[in-house]
Amino acid sequence: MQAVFPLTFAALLFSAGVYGVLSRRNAVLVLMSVELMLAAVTVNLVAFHGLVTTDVGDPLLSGQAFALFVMAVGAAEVGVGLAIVLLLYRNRATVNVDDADLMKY
Amino acid sequence: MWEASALTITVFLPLVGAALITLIPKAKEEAAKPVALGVSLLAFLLSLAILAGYYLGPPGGEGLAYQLRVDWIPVIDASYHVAIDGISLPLFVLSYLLTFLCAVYTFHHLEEPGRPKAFLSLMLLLQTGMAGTFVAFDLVLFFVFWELVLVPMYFMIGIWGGPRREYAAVKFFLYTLFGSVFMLVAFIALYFAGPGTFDIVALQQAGAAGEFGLTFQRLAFLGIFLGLAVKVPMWPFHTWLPDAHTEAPTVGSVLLAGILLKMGTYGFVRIALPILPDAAVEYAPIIGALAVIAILYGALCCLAQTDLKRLIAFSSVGHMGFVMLGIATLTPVGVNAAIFGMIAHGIITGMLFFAVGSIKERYHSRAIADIGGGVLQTMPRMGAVLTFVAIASLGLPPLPGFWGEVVALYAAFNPAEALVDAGFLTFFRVLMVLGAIGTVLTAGYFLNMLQKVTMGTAPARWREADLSDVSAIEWGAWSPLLVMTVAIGLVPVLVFGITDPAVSAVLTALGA
Amino acid sequence: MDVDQATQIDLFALAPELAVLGASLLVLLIELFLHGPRKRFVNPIAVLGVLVAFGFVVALWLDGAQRSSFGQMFVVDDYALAFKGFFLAVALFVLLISYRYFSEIRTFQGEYYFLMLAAFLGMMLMPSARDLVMLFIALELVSVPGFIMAGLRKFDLRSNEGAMKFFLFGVLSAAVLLFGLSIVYGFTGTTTLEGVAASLSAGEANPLLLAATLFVIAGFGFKVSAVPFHFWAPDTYEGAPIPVTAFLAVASKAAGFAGLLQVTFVAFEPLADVWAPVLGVVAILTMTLGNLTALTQTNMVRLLAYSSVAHAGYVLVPFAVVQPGDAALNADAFSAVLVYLFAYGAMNIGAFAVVIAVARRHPGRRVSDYAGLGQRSPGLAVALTTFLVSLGGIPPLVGFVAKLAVFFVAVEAGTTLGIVLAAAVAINTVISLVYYLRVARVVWMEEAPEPEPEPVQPGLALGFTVGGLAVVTVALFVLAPLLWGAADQAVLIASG
Amino acid sequence: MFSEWAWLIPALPAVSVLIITFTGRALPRRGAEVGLVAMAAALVLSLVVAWEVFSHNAGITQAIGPAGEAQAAPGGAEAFLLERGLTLTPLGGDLTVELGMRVDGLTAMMFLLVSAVSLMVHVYSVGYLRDDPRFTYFFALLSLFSFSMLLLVIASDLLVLLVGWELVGICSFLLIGFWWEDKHNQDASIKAFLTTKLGDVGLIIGVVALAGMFGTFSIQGVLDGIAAGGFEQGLLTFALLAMVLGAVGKSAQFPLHTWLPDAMAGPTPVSALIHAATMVTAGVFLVARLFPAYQAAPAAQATLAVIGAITLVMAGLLALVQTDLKKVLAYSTVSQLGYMVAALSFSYVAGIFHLFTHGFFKALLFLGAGSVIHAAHSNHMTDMGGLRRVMPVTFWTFLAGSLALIAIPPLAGFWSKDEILVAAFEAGGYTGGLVLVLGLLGGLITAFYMTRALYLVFAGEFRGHGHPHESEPAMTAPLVALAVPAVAIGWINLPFPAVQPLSFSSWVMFDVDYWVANPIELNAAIAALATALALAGVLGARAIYREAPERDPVHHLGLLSHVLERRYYLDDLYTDLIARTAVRDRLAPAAVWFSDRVLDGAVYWSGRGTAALGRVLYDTGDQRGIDGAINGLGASALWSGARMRLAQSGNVQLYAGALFIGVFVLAVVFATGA
Repeated sequence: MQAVFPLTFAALLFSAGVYGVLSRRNAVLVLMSVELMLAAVTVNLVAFHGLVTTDVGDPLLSGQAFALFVMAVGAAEVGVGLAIVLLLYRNRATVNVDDADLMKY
Repeated sequence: MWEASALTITVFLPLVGAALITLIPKAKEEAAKPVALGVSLLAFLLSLAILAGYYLGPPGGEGLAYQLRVDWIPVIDASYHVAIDGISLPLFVLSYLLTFLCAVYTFHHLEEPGRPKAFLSLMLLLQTGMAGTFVAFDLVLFFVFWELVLVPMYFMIGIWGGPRREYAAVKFFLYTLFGSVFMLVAFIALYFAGPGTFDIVALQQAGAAGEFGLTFQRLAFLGIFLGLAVKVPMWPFHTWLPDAHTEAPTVGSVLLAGILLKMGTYGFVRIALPILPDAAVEYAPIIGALAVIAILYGALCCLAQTDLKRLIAFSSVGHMGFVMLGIATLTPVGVNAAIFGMIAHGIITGMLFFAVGSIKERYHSRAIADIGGGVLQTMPRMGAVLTFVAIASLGLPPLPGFWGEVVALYAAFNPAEALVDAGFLTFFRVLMVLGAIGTVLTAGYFLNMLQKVTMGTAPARWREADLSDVSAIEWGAWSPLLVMTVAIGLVPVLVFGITDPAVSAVLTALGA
Repeated sequence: MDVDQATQIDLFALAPELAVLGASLLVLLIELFLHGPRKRFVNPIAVLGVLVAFGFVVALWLDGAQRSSFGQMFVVDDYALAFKGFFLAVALFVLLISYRYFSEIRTFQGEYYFLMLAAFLGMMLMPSARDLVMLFIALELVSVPGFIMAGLRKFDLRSNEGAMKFFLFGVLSAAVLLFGLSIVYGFTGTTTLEGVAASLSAGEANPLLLAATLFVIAGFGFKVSAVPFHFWAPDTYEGAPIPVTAFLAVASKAAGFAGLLQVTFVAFEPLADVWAPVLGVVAILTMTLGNLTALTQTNMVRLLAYSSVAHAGYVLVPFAVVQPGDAALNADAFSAVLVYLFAYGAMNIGAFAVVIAVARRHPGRRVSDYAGLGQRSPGLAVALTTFLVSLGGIPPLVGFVAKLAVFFVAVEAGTTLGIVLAAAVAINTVISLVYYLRVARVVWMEEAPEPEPEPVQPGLALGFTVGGLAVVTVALFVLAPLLWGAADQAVLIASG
Repeated sequence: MFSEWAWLIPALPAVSVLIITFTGRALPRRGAEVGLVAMAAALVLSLVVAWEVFSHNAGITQAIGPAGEAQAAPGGAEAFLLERGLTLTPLGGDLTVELGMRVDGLTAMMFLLVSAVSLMVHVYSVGYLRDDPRFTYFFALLSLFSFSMLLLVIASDLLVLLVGWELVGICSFLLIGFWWEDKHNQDASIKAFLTTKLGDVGLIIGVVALAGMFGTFSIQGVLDGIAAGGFEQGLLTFALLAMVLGAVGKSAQFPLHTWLPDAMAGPTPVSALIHAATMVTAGVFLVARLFPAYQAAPAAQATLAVIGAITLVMAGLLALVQTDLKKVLAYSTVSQLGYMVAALSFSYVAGIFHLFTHGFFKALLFLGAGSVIHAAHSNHMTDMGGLRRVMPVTFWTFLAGSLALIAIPPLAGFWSKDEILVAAFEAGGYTGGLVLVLGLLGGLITAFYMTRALYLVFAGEFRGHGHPHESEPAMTAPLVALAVPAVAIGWINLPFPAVQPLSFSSWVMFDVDYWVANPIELNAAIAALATALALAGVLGARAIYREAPERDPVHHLGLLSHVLERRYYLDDLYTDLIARTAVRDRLAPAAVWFSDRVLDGAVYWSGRGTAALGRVLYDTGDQRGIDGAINGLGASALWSGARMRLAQSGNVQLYAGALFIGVFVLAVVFATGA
């Protein structure tokens, strides 16, 4: 299998996530962008697993397992993240991340 | 048993005393004074016992005595290695004497805000640091004691000091620290370049055997030089000193001038010269030049002072210049003179700060203009003491200052062979002439000070103020110093006799 | 290794983790049945769990054998045990300083202790993890409870904000880390640390692979708050409940370093000549920025936050002198990191403990609140001074031993970078003392405002912590050989 | 050997110091008796020692026979020299300091002079300071001075000599400033100390250089080293010239003579003892002590001659215009010291013989002046006059002293001064000629100003206030006692070959060969010329002052008077220009400025430069004062810290941006790093 395509795709996906994180004010959109980045990682892992298995063999299916872990952890993180965003919204009535600048310097 | 543990007991006894003092309840705070007095007296007596033991023969006699070497951090071969020899012994005993006298003096006066408990425990902590520096024979241990004095002195100046105390305290701390961190780096470099130990004796042997390359020596010497030169302080690293001295409480000034400055010069003799002999030869002309600059420059600055304590602080710069000049010659004569100069300066300048502190306490001002002269009228005994000590400080023979200065000049006339071979003979002889000129400037500012402070007619407000002359406690604290000033001056062998064999031993690496 | 091996479980090896896990679940459960003020009794249960776990660690240490579980993914060796012992000790003190604080806030005590124990569970996994997947899991197990704990003061906007920043930074770094890990996996075909190292030393250095290692290091850089991944730290530290701040500044950071140690010294060791200089630059930036910024802080917690950033810089110094294949030097660098971390843990938790004690009287946590503390509460003041001076690296305190270790290894490297780093640490030490001494000055030399505040009463748990840590700070100086020897024992270096 | 006990001579006054200091106030005569007894005992011992030394030396010379009929010394007999000592301290290597005594003819002579004059001054002071509240303190200082001077004389080690040298200096300082309430006295004492201390720099350099050259501080060691040769000639000349500077300071030679007239602010007995008879001769003594060394350095010898010659004329002229009696005597002392210094350029005996005679008659003159001042309650001759009638004892003794000073034969001054002139004449050359001519001229001037003083004080009508009367016996007795040597002491060294083997020149000889080679002879022409000039001076002054002494025409000589009254402007130069303007107002503040601004500033700027790397300079401003190195470093650190914290904007997305930029930059570094 050609590695270039999935890897390029993953890289683009990751970059899109980075862009979203940096440019979106809305916390929920930021969270979604983070998810994009995690998704890129998952794509990478799965694609690499294919490569690695053909080259050296991977009896433990590390890549696949890793991808599963990433998904699980990602879900947990988003859960926590949404909770924090909700808290912020309750206290400040805004979900814009750049409004939160009480503490600086 | 005593031989092995004597130094440890003596060094850490004040620390125990400090801990004891902190246990005194706040309501009975005054009880701290007798406790501190007792502890410092006991420690002083122990140091005298060590002195006596050193004189009377084994252990050691010549060379290192009272050795104790216990592994401390085996991973880096840092050990608890303490010992004493003729170089450190006079300074060691002097530190105990001065601390004891300071403890006596606190019965007479303690600056605002009082709190003898805190003050005295800091003072005893300081004592441990000072004494430890002089007996440490391991670089890490040396550094530990070296830094140990910073914190108590910082608080002494910062809490009990004059109006600009906080500034002075921070300046003192950071300036000294700045130099010493580089020194630490150099110490570690010695470890890796040499035999893989921090033991000073082993490193000295390595230095004598020429194990260190010249380029390495230059760098390492530079690091050590920075640390020591700030402490001495050598020109141009001296700017912390006037502030610290001026603001420090009397006891702080006494210990600062009496002992702390000596730690730097002692470091040169103990560490820098024997371990890095080749670099020492290269740096010696620079050190000598800086020393002479300090002599002339310190004296000139003194002439411009209007503040009594500041004046004496600057005089220390000049006096330490003579000490450094002696060291820079790299000869036994020069180093002997340097150690003598340290002792002389410790006693005399310590005493000067006592006297000036007491004058300040009575006049509530350090400004010469506020005192307005006539101390001999208002307080005849105080005036006499100040006159005597000032005259001693300006190097009048046969008082101790003279021996340190003139012998250092002699050494500068005949510097070490290595320096002569390097073509620095004439250079050092010029330094000798310039240093000698410094003596007249020194006389100038001290006489100027005496004229403005002790002589003349006192202003009416002071004549009517009914100032109390030297108190019994003050006599108690001062008379040992006054007696020693005369005794060591008349019988210089008291110091030279102890230092000479040890100095010759240490300087073997320099081919002396 | 096959699947059978990978599923073998050595329960004894896992015993400390299981104890902590059990305690965390127990806490959650029991809290349900407690009401009102009595909820505070979950704290002793947590403490008990920690003590039990500590007992298991001691037992494993006495046992002495190297054990593993889940194949070679989970290993119990001297290194792991040293860190576990350290983490448990930290956990103990964090729990002690939490007791009063949370029993007075009276919210979410069960959740807090559960989360705290869960985080410590993650930390204990960290040094045992010898697999990238395992490392990632452990890291997330430390981080995620941290996000929540940082926001536990739910009605405090600062707490919310701190949690949010922490969280966002955390997930971003996690994503970067994961991206790096995925590429490393792709190039080496394995996720075990040793396997990665073997593969790296065999193969050519590929730019993409190098970038990936950087991603991994950056992910840990967030955890240890190295510049430029430190931005979350001051804000989060300031907003979080102070015990959580202490946790983040010490335990979480140490866990990050534990992971970084494994990744750099074991997995990426063959590439050290590339990443070490980079870490050197990062170290200098980190310590300098941390110290300079701390200079002007007026908020005590923020001051300590920047101080902890600076200390991360010092800890990074030994990383920067690593050289591929130089086992002796690398071992010394490794043990220097350990020495520094252990020392740093003692003194920094102590400092935070004092801050907690004082914050009860002065919730504003301003430095000026400490004026006259030396008069009002001399014991606390002495302890605080001890911690600060120790943080400054002045003997005779453990901070000096830590600095000595760092200097030692920097000089040992003997390279230009090593000398530059040593000089940087030297200068930074001086800078750092400016603000440490500023606090000491306020404590001892400034008069308390009128009317004079009441003396601070730290209470038993806090008092014990402060006093105990002050003693430890001094004792570990005298007993430096123990500290340094233990660190030397625990060195984990790639074979070969 | 009584000389073995010579160390007792300085020891006695040393003990006296201790007794007076600690018990003086409690004693019936407030300590004076202790000093008196000690000095009397010292004088007796000095006589005994002198007898032994002198008879030894005379024994040798008698065996040789009359000078001029040169013969070898029989059996290699050597001039008397006794060296005893104990090591005071090792200094490292082979270098030691010996606390030792060196007894020879010179030592014995100085012992005699010092203890005799000191005893007289002690006696005199009992009367002079009877009512002073610091009577005891005064006697303690007198004893201390006597001790120091005797230590200086007896020292066998250059460092110990230096000790004595500096100690007499500090005694002089304390005694000039004895009445320290008065600003004028303070200034005088400080000026005296600092000026001599400036000379001492030379001495220290000289001592160190000599000792350094020969590796020992021992005087004998140095002399032996010179005799052995093999040293650097230039270095020796340098060392001895440096020592000349010391002598110039202590013996008030041009250009460092300015302190001595001011030193008259001290009590008059002090002026007599310290500033006329003993301490100021220390410089001359030093040169005499090292005479063999100076013989080996002709350049240094020539310098002595020039300095001495200049001084003797210059100071004599200054004495002309003084109205203060003590200052007349002070300048006269400077002038006479000039003779001695110049003499030592040519002849050992001439120099120290003049030192010896001068010590007696100048002490007499000062004590006489003290008596006059005591009576007239003023130092100024304008307030005196006509005292001859009311103070006969003072007058006659003062007259004797004056005539001795003027060098009227056969009084003491004539013989000693004549020997100097003869020595200069015989030496010839530029220096000899200079000294001879100026020495003769000096004789004329001396005669003139002393005659003027005599007329102003003792002739005519009393111009002061009150009723002067003769002083008490305690004061007049020393006058009478000193008048005897003033008249007769010159006879111990008559310039006739027949008596030379028995005379002063043989007593004090340091080397038999030198004595043989340098006979003392009479030169009738010079003697006659000198006497004629002296008489001319006397008669000239008499013509002017006999009628109307109060007009005092020396003050009406226009520019000359002005220059003399301003003391050649040297004081203005030293005090105003050098000490005040240059050192105090320029150099010292410059040093402080350098310390505060430049040095601290250097650290400050380097600190700031490092921390604010890349910052625009104007932004930095200089509102913060430049003070202190750490201050500066701290300020710059704070400054950059304050700006760095701005990066912590509080906006999490900016943080994230920084994170990614960081990752990106590092990634590029990494990727290219491979």
